[in-house]
Amino acid sequence: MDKRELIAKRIAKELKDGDVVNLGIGMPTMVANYIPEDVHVMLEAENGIMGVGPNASQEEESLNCIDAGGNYVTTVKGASYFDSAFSFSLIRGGHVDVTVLGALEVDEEGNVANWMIPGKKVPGMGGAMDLVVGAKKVILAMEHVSKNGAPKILRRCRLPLTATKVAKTIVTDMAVIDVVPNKGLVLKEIAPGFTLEDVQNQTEAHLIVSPNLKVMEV
Amino acid sequence: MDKRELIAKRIAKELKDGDVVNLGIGMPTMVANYIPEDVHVMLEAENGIMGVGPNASQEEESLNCIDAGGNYVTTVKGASYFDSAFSFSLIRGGHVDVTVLGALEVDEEGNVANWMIPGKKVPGMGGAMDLVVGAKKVILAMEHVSKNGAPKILRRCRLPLTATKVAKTIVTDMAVIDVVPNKGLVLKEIAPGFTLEDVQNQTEAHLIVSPNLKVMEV
Amino acid sequence: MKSKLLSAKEAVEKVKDGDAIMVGGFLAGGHPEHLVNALLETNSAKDLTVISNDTGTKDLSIFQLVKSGRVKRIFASYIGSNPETGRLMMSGEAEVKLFPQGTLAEKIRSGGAGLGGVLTPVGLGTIVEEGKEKLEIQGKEYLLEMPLKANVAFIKADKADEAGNLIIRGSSRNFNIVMATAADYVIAEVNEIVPIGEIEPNHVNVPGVLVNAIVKVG
Amino acid sequence: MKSKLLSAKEAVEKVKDGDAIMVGGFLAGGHPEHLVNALLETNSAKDLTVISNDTGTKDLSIFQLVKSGRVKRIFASYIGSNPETGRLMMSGEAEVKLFPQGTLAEKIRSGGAGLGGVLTPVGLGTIVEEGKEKLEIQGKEYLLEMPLKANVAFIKADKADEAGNLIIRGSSRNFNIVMATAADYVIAEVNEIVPIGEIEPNHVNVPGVLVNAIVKVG
Repeated sequence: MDKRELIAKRIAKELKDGDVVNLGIGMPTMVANYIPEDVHVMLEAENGIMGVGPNASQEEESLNCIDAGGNYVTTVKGASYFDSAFSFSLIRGGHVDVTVLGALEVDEEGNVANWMIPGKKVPGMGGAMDLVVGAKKVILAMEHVSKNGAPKILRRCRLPLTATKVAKTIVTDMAVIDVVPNKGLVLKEIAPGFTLEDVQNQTEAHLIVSPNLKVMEV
Repeated sequence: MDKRELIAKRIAKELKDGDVVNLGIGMPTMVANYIPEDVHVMLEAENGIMGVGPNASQEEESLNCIDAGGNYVTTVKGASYFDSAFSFSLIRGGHVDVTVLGALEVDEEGNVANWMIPGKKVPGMGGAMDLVVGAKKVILAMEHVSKNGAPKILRRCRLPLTATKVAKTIVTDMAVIDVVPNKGLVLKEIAPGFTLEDVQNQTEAHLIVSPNLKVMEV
Repeated sequence: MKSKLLSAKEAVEKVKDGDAIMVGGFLAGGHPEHLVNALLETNSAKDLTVISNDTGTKDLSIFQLVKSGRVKRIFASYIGSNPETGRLMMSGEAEVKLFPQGTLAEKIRSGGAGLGGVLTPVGLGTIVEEGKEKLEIQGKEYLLEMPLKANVAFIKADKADEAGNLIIRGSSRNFNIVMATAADYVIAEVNEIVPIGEIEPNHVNVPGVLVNAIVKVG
Repeated sequence: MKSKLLSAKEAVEKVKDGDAIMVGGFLAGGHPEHLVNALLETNSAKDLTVISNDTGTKDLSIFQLVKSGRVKRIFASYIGSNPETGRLMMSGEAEVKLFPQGTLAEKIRSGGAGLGGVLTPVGLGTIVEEGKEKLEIQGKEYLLEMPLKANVAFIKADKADEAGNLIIRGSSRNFNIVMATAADYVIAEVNEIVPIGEIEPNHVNVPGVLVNAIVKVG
């Protein structure tokens, strides 16, 4: 299975019936494809849609129905629209249950860096800072190491932060890790084919092994 | 002519074509009856209507269309509805041109008291504080003296204030007075039948007589 | 997903001793009459805090609630239409805090939007500023007003779909929309319930994800 | 009343050297393409400040505006889709200030609503907090963000009546509604104009009193 597919599938299992969920651009968006049939969630797009549906077919394309990545989308039954101020009232006010985002770095305190690389890439934070601060549960969807093989799960983030102490669960192609406040990173699941040693070797942060350590199932 | 009718008629002449106007409960509401035909204003009700029309007939009565006094009203063509937060964004944000309110007291600085009499009457300020602070022009509609004959236009207000330095024009059954910042109260018009002495005698505040003093015309 | 359709009795069971409840409406407009009645008749919770623009008029159930002896604190903007609130305030039987109407709406919005409070010029120089922090921002003074939240909100709408998406017509929106964002449990009293998908997404005033219970009346 | 129907050229004449302009839209959704084009082609105002969520993509007129050398300051939340903004930022040719998307929306709302700023937890512990005041309120820390206003706002709507009441469909509401409250002169680019009275008051997204000019495209 493709790494990204694995991550998206595993995250889909975290969603509960009735959850309001915001999926970031890229890998997080793929989560929508794997949500179990008996779990009904409302996907929110921070540009103003509650109840995002599948991408629009060419005939349905409308600039009045785009998601936060600029894709033409449809809406599900029971959807609604609102403006940016209301949308971020929902987000900041704790009315979004889960946000799934990518990350460049995460650390033992749950600090997240995902919006800029100084001197290189400054795309702006968009809605990411509001989402990680406001959502009840922040799930990071990330490959375990960078393209150069460098760890991304660190003792302390080195890149400019998106927010402090917000990550709750980290899902990578190697592991599922929970951030436990005042404790650290608890390794809960290891992807098939990897050993505990493999995971720790690719992780700069110290991992506390859960007494219920399991094989990641998707 | 009835005192209240005189006041309402005179205030109606202050309104300009295109103005957004909020009329308080009581005498201010009467102003709507005297707006010249060639002057089109939008009447706003702070509970959420832009474009209030005449009172509703019995068949039209709906709890979904009441004004800030709780009266059943109609709406004019081009009306719109909004919630209280948006309504007061309009008011506080300076999007209302004129507010007409009653007052218990007003003073030389344009301070206004119109919401409570300690130990006696504490109805709450409702939207009055927001309106006098936010509207571009505050016109007070008031009888010149109290029922007991006591002056209501004072050197300094004695009752708890609604806001400081907000009154722009005071229209009474005896006079039209402008509040000029850092200067004081300028008497512009005197109602037919009264002399300058009559007006000053019924006013505690010092009145500066306008060089263009006129007879009040309605 | 669990159905949100409940009886008034079931819905108001959520209210517990010591709770803060928000009650929508502006006088009789958009007031959730039946929910408040159910609270009076089927629930004995006491020491309640009631947050409501005006605590109604003597024809409304909220008048009876205020009179019931079960309310220890009231936050409102106007109580002139409910002499019982004034009596409780004078006698000290309940703590009654009055706020400018726009400030009250914004405090509730602020609570629902995860903001730290409201910076408003309204109330400066009046007794409203007593005990509150003042900030100078860009050369102007503002009052800092705290956000407001509640355990339960009683709101009123014209129509709901089974997901809780609400349409609130005309001037009845008033406090109902902001209150839907600012309580842990939101109960909507509605005149009509339609299947999911029958409300046009552009016409939704309150997204269903904010609504926990729907009670049909009439 | 004076007609609000203008050509794009006439409407954008309002923009002068040194002005701050707000441009609605989220990427291509709800972006007033024709107004920005008219500004580029028929008006030579320079030293502009542009306030826009994302400064668009390279297919949009706002990309050309950013590239024109006439913009000295940009306030945005996301510029990853407009590399030209990033280039100006890196080279120092323009001052580019980035804000979390919800903060940007709320700053504009705050400006339009006469509030003194925004108290948000978003951005704390990140470079967004640099140079900004922090307040502790009810035991939690918040960042104080200043209100934003503009001289002219360019917004986009689907339909207008001749009074300027606007309907904005779907996800195109985004920043267009708050921007309509926060500028001295508001120009709406619309696809359709109908006579006054043809828009149902319940469906108005922007009350006409906020709109100074209506420009029909297509």
